[in-house]
Amino acid sequence: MHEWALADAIVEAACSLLNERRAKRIALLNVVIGSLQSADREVLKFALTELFKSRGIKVEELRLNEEEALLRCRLCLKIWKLEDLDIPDDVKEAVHFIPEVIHAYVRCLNCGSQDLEIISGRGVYIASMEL
Amino acid sequence: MHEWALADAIVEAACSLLNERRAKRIALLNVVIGSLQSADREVLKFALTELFKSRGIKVEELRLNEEEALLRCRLCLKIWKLEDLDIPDDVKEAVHFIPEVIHAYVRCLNCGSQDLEIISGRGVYIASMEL
Amino acid sequence: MDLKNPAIMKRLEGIERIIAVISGKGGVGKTLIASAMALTIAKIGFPSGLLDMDFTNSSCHLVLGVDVSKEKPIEDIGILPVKVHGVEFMSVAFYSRGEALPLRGVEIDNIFRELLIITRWSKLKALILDTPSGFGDVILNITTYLPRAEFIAVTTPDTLSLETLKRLAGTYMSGKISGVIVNMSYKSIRSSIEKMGFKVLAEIPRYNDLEGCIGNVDRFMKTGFAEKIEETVQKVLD
Amino acid sequence: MDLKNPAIMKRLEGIERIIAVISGKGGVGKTLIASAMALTIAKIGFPSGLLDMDFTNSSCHLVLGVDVSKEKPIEDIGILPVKVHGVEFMSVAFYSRGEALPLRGVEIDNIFRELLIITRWSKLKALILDTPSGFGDVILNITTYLPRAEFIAVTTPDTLSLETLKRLAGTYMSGKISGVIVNMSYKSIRSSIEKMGFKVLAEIPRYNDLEGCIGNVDRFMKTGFAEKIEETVQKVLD
Ligand SMILES: Nc1ncnc2c1ncn2[C@@H]1O[C@H](COP(=O)(O)OP(=O)(O)O)[C@@H](O)[C@H]1O
Ligand SMILES: Nc1ncnc2c1ncn2[C@@H]1O[C@H](COP(=O)(O)OP(=O)(O)O)[C@@H](O)[C@H]1O
Ligand SMILES: [Mg+2]
Ligand SMILES: [Mg+2]
Ligand SMILES: [Mg+2]
Ligand SMILES: [Mg+2]
Ligand code: NI
Ligand code: NI
Ligand SMILES: [Zn+2]
Ligand SMILES: [Zn+2]
Repeated sequence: MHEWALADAIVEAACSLLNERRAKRIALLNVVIGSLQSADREVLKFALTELFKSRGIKVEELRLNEEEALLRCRLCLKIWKLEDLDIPDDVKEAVHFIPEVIHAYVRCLNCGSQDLEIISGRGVYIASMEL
Repeated sequence: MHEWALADAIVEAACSLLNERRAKRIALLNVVIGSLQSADREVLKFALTELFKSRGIKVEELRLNEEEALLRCRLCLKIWKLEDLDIPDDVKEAVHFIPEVIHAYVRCLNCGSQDLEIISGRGVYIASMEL
Repeated sequence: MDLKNPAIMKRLEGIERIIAVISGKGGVGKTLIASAMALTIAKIGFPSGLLDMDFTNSSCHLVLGVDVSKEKPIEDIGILPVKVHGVEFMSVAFYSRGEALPLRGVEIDNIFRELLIITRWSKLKALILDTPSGFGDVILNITTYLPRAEFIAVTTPDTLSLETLKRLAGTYMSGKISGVIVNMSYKSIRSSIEKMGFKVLAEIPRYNDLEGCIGNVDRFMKTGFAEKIEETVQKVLD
Repeated sequence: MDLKNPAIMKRLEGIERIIAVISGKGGVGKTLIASAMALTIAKIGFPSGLLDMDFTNSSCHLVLGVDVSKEKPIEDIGILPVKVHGVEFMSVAFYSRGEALPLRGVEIDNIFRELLIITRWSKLKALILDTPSGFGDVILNITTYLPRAEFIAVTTPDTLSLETLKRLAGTYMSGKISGVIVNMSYKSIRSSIEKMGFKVLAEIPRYNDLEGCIGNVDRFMKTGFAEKIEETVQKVLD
C-alpha cells in the first residue's frame, strides 16, 4: 500500500500550487497511472480523495487515466509492450516500487541490448490540473 | 571551420534516410541552428549545398532557422538568455565546439546554482525533412 | 508537471541533518565512509539513516552485510527502511537484487525522487547519503532537491584525486562542503587542502585488515578505520 | 530527428579496433591503463588514439601531462586530435579548461555524439576509450553507437570491485568483454574471474613509484606498470 505515499506526493504538489494561487478548489485533476508501476487504481483514487478531503480541498472532478508502458530499444529501435517481456511476479513487485529497476531484468527481445528507454507508462503523475 | 563536419553529419543522416526510401531528392530540409553553438550560418549553408551536390542529391528548398539559446535554473526556475550570462570570447569559442562545456563556466545569476538546463538553442540539427 | 519537490521536503522534515559523502574521483572510500558514519552515529546513541544513491552500482548493502534477496523494506503507507545495526537503511539494491542497473541520467533523476517520496524515515539525527563518483545527476539533484544537505568530500593523497578535489573547489558545491576526509593517507596533504579553502576533518591511513571486515559489521566497527570515523563523527555532530 | 549515427560510423571507418576500458567500480585504474595502452600501441609502432569519455571529470590529460589551456586541437573541416607522444588524443578537457563539468545524462549523451562527429582521427590500429565508473550513459552509448567496440574490464582483488565485476558478468556488456585486467593485485583472483567466464589478461601489482610519474610520459613509460601494459597490449593486438 505504498500507493498512499504516491497519492500524498500528488496532493502535496497540488496543494503547493493551490497555495500559490490562494485557491481551495480544483475543477479538474488529471492523473496518469503508468502501467509499469502497476499502482492500484482503486487504492490510489481512495487515497487521493481522502487526502484532499483532510486538507479541505474540493476536487470537482478527478480523472485517473491508465497509460500503457512501452520500452524502445535504442540499438535496434524496436518497441516492446510489457506483456511481450514476460516479467515474473517478483520482478513486477520490485518494479512496482521503483519502475527503473526493470533495467536490471529485461533486455531487447530482438537484439539483446539493455539500452531500453521507457517511452511511456512509467508511473503516477499529474498530467494537468484546472482550478 | 568545423561547420563542415556538422554539415557532413546532417548530409550523412539525410542520405541514410533517402537511401532507405530509395529517393534522390529532398523537397524541403529544415535545419535549426541553435545559437549556443554559434555555428556560422553562411559557412554551414555553403557546406550543406556543396556536400549534397557532391552526392548527387537535389535539395529544392533549404531552410536554416536560428533558435535562441535559453538556460533554465533547476533550483530557482529562472530562465537566462545567452546575453544575460556575459560569456567571454574564449569561452564562446570552447562552447562553439562542445555546447555542453558551458556548464563548466556559468552559474545561475539569481541563486548561483550550476544545475542549469539548456532548454533551447543547443546546436545544429534537422528539424524536419520532406521528400 | 514536475511536482515532486514538496513531497520530498515533507518526507525529510524530521531529519536534522542530511550529509552527502561525495568525491569526483571513484575508489577513494565514499561507500566505506558513508556506511561507517551512519553506523557510528547509531552506535553513539543517535537515530541515523543511510541512503545508497550510487544507483547503478549500489554497494552499501555489501558493506553492511545485508542480504538484499532476503531482507526487504516493509510496505506501510510508503516503505520503511530496513534496520541494520540501528541504522535505517535504504537502497535500490533491494529492488534490483543487487544486480548491475544500467541507467541513463533521466532515470537516475527519477529514482532519486521516487525513493525520497516513498521512503518513510523516522526522526533522525542525520541521514547519510552515499553517492556515485563524477559530477552527474545525483550530485546535481542533491543541490537542487535537498538544498540543505551538507557535503563531506573524500580524497586520497594521489594526484588524480587531489586534482579532482581542486576542481570541486571551483564549483557551486564547494560552498556546501563542511570538510574533507583524506582517506588511504600515506603523506600529509593538509596544507594543500586548506589552501583550497577546505577544513580537513580527518586523515585516515590505509588499514590492511579492513578488506576482511566488509560485510561483517561487528568486526568492521572494531577496526582502526571505524575508530577514525568515530572521531570524525564527533567533530561533525558537534 | 536523431540523425547522428551514420556520421559517427563514417568518422570511425578508418579505425581498426575500438577498445573501451571499463569498470563499474571507480579508482581501479581505468584511466592509467587506457592511457598506457594508447601510449604503448604508438610506442610499438602502430597509430593509436585515446579518447577520454569521463566527461564530468576527465583526467587522461593529467596522466599524459598535456596542458589543456595551451595545447588545443586544430580546427580543420572538423577538429584534429592533439598528438601526444605519438598518440592522437581527444578530451573535453580542452574545452572545459580541465574544470569540473557537471552534466546530466542527456548532456553526456550529447557530448558523446558531438565529439565523435567532429573529431577527425587518422587511420588507427586502435582507438582506446577511457570511461567513467558505473553503468550509465557512456557505457550504454558505447554499446548502442559503437556496437563493434570491445571491452577490457578492470578490477582490483577487493571485495567491492570483484562484486562489481560479477554484476558486469550478468549484463549485456559481458559478451563484449575480451578480457579482464586485475590491477593493484595483491593476491591472485584468476580462478574467480575465470569462473565468471572471463579471460584474465594481466595481473598488475601496485607500484609505489607510479604516482610520481603521472604527467611525465617518459618516466611513466619506464615503470614496471608500463611494462605489464606492454605485455597485455601484445596479447590484445595478437
Ligand atoms: N582506509 C582504508 N583502508 C583500506 N582500504 C580502504 C580504505 N578505504 C577504502 N578502502 C577500500 O578501497 C576501495 C574503495 O572504497 P569505496 O568505499 O568503495 O570507495 P568509493 O565509494 O569512493 O568508490 C574498497 O575496496 C575499500 O574496501
Ligand atoms: N598499478 C598501480 N600501482 C599504483 N597505483 C596505481 C596503479 N593503478 C592505478 N593506480 C592509482 O590509483 C588511482 C586510481 O587510478 P585511475 O586510473 O584514476 O582509476 P579509474 O580511472 O578507474 O578511476 C590513481 O591515483 C592511480 O595513480
Ligand atoms: Mg562507492
Ligand atoms: Mg554505494
Ligand atoms: Mg578514470
Ligand atoms: Mg579519465
Ligand atoms: Ni504499493
Ligand atoms: Ni567551427
Ligand atoms: Zn534491440
Ligand atoms: Zn537559480
